[in-house]
Amino acid sequence: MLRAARPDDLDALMALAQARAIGISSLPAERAALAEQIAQSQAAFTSDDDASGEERYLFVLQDRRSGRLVGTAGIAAAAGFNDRFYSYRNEFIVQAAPALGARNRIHTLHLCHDLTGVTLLTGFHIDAALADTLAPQLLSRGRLAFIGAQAERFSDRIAAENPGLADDSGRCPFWDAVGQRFFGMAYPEAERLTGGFSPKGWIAELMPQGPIYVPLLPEEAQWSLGQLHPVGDLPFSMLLDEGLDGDTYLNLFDGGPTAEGRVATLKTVRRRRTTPAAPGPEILHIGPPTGGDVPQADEDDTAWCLVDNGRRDGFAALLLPAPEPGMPLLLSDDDIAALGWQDGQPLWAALLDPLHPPVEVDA
Amino acid sequence: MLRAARPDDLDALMALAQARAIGISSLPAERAALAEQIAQSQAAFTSDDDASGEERYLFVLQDRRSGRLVGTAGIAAAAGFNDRFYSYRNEFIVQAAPALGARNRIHTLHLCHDLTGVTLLTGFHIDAALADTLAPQLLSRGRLAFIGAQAERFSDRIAAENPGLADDSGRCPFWDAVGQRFFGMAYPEAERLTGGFSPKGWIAELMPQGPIYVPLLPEEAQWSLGQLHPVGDLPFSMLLDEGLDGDTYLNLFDGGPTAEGRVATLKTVRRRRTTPAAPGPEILHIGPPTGGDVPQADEDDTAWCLVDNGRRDGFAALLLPAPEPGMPLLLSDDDIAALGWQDGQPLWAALLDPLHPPVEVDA
Amino acid sequence: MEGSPVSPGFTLRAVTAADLPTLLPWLRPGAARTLPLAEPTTAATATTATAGDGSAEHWLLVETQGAPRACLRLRRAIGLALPRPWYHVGCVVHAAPALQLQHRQHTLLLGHDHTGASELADIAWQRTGRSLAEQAAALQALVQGAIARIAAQRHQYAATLIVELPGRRDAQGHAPFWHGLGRHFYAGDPEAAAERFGPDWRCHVAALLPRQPVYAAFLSDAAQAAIAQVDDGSRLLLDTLWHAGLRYGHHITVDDGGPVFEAEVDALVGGAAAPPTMGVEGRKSL
Amino acid sequence: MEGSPVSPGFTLRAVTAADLPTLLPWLRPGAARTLPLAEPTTAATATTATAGDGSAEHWLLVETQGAPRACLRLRRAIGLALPRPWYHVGCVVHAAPALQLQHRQHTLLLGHDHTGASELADIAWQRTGRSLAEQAAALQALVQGAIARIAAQRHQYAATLIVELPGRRDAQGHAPFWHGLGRHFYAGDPEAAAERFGPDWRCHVAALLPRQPVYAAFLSDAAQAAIAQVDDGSRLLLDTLWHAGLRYGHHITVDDGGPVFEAEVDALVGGAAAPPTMGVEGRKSL
Repeated sequence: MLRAARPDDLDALMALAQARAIGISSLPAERAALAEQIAQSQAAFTSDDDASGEERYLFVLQDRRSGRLVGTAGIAAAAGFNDRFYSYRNEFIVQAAPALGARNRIHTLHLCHDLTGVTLLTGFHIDAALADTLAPQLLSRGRLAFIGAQAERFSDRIAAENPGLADDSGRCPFWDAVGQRFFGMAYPEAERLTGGFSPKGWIAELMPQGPIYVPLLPEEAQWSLGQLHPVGDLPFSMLLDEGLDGDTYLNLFDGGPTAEGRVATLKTVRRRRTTPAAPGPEILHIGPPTGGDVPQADEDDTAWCLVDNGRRDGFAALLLPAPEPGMPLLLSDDDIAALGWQDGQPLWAALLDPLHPPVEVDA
Repeated sequence: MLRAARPDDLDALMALAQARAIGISSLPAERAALAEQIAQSQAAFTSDDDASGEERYLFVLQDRRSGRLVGTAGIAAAAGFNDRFYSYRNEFIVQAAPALGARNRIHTLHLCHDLTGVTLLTGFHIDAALADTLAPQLLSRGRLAFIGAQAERFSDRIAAENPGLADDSGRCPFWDAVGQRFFGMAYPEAERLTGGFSPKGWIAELMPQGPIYVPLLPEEAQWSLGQLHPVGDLPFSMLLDEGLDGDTYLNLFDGGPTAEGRVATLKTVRRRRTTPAAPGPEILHIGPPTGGDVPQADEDDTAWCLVDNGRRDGFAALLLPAPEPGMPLLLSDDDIAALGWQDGQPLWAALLDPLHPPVEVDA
Repeated sequence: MEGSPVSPGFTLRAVTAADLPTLLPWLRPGAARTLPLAEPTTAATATTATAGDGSAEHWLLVETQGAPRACLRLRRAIGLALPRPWYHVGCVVHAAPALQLQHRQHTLLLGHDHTGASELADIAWQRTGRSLAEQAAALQALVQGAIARIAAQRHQYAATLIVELPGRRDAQGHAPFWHGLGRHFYAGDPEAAAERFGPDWRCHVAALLPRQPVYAAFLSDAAQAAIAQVDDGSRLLLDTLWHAGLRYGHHITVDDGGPVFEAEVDALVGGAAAPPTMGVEGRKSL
Repeated sequence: MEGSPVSPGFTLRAVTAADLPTLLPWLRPGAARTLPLAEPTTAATATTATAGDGSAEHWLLVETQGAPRACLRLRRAIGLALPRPWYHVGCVVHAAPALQLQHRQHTLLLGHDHTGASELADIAWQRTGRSLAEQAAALQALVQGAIARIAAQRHQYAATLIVELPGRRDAQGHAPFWHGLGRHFYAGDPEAAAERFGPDWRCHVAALLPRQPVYAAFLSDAAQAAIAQVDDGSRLLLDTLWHAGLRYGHHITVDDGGPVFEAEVDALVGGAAAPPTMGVEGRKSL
């Protein structure tokens, strides 16, 4: 199940933060900072205050059978809250010299803060053993269902930064070609200085204000533009599948792709609708021990849907077998407990695509 | 019905071009030029050649009862075919001077050719008496259904230029503040020189290449940015309803809004799907004399759908009452003739929103 | 530092606290009003290789018959601690041969082109009760005295010397250039900001100004007409600087659009007048 | 037009067809190689108020003992028919006080800043068999002769005189500046284009070059090092121009990055040496 992080998740989250197995972690490695982040998230999930944009929500993915935390992901309500949020935007300029019979399509990078105020998906981390299950879908799309459910607390646009190419020694072709020349420091040093992603306003003051002409960059740096670090493959591919655009914006530091799109056009948000539900006769869920209640991808032909309770305080989402057309969603006792559901309360469901789709479902 | 323009429509189209009643006309006023445009369109609809992007499709809206032409609209397969297609893009830059305690959100206009190659909706003209009927829906959305049906012949993005503020004497606040200073000529003169919209590459050579700082423009010009000329209200509002974004791009000449979006996310394209059909027992269509077979907006509660035959050569689209769930679409003899339908052939339908919607249909 | 004779009858010396009551009324609003610190005020982490042996700024005056007549600040290298902005006035030609159209446009590009240059700043003089000839003599003595001071300590100064001239202002002290450009990016009162922050206010406000080239054509007519124009009250100063060999080099100040005059220091002081060996982009080496 | 004596022993006169066999081998690749047309070749619709009475271009040489030694083209107003591009070399300082970081960056901004200026172009001289002293004497006679010619017809020339100096090139004739910048925007061979289109090729290629400021930091080290550097073979020319009073004014050519030297014509010819009355943005009035 996907739910809000709680203070008693601290130890398990510490373990996840240190593992950094698969995905992008934005969790602090220090215990106190992590506890603070959980507290901040808890306030965002439960406070009666109007949304200010400063809220940061932290989700955990919990194996219902074992109770173990197997993943985490977050949302920042508004990117660059209280300051600008910088990106590079890809632009292409065509210039022609008729007298020379020459024509040129010039790729430029444009320092912008288009994404300021946009809701930002932060971190995405899942137990490596679950990478091939549907668990990542629950973690990624469940978070989007939450945004759809609480639309008034979020921007109508979302974005997600994704790590660019950098090796463990801190060599990053994009940084070496751009940031290095204007910061005068190596990538790891700059990363330390800025806490990783999301450069602050004063950092951008050091960067070139006009467009960067890509043809002037070393070839390796040109090639790395918009290239994804392998650790980001899994979350990035799901966001592209949701309909986010991954070709327009780049991270200022490492040149990684920043996916962006409108909430209303996300696949999960479009498919998500209220669904009748009823207590079912038995526990329906099957799955291998590693996945707990999360089914393996190639297990069978079951159509799955993402079910959520639409709440902010007490939000929970599960993957359940999709009901037959016209039939209600059947809930086991465990499902009912996980969702905090009572008969007569609404639930929402969004159909997942089969992992090996025979046909396009959303034609 | 909506169908491709034919050579024998020339007289009626001449009359429409001269009337210029409601909407945006891109029809030439000269008979020979119009005949040429019809011929070009006919080739686009019928040629076996692969699409080159040069195709221009011209549609007419015909009152099936009277046979009269009551509207027209067009599509250019790729904006700026063989050259760049220029627009201004709205950008906002935030700059801060902490020492002065000042912070500034600066609106700039950015000369770009982002929309080069995008499919362009051109012209939109309808008999003024039909403005309040569903006829404009058929004209506007039927054209989008055609793009959806023939997706491989179009870009995955579409755009539509819309007229900005200019009065009959040729005073245009945006032109006077920008174009005038770089062209050294009045708006009507420039319009004549360039044939109206879609400035060509060499024209943009005269325009400022860097951003235009909007705060430096006269207030009247600032206020006119992205403002729509009243003649464009009807087509523009339908495009926004389809999901196009009207806030990002501006026309280079008059500062009117250029709507833009992805074909796949258009309401009509998303809703359009194959539908079973069957010959009906009688002619179902009612409507006032002015509207011909096109129903009045406030006539009754009938749910209407846009039906098209999916063809390129022989394309036709109608508005028909939506069938009950699970029921086939019932076609009158006249419908069958208009659509060129034979039993067993596919048809496509896209539900229209009620004009005074009680609830959001596409939740 | 004791005084040294310059033009006949004039002596150049450092300003002291005792001179302030006389000098302060001469200064323009926003001019620096305090005695320079004994130690360099600049420094910071900038690559100011030549700074360090002596004062970064001298406030000098010329006096005759014991009475101060004119003063200026002599700075060794500007813009190192706090980058100072200017607009470079450029020119672009837009041509559409097919239309037989060609338009020449002025552009203003914000930059720090004179970073590291030496400067004569806040030049002020006694006007009341002095004939134009007397004022001119005092100004000439002041400027020549400052140039002689530079010549005497040539190695402490940069290759280029600049002077910012006051731009056009109306009777109320408002600058049409600011009204046409800066005002749209900083809503505050520039005179009040200048009073409060001193000359540095322009360094602060630069963070709000356009960073891409601005076409002068978008400015009001009055603002365009004020580009690189000297205020009427500074005509005498322009004359003095021009005759001393300083010239407008297509830079203007960001507040009132006044011209920045510049000169090669070596040409002014008649010193090591040898052509550059190979490199000529002087700013590189600073 | 008959010859006129310049430096002792040298005569300045117009080039004739008979001189071509001697002169052509001196010219750099891409230099103009034909006699100027009798009528102005410029004109067009440009606002060239002063053009019209006389030739837009003179091809002049100096000879001694009946033998040509050096030649140049004297142009009255450049860039009017076809805008000519240069880069202005500017400077911006990026500062992050919170980080105590400050970096000075050079920028190159494409523009037509010298449009309308007068020009000495394609300066070439006999090198083979001549001592450096002889070459220097010929060049000096040539440049001084051209300046005297301008002085004699002062009203026909602009306020500014420029000379483009050849930038650094390697033994194969390739310019590192072009290799680091222009090459990325025009894939063709610049030497071939120069041969084919003559000096105008730079006007054509400008349409392909970056229109926003380019940070020099993005150029290769060799290209950065070549900014405003004169080719070894033109050291003598730099020296001659410098002693004649022309200076680098932070503009470079777009092909090899050679410096553009400039001077106020009035200062060169010792003519109407009066300061501007009020306006100093000279390019406005052209």
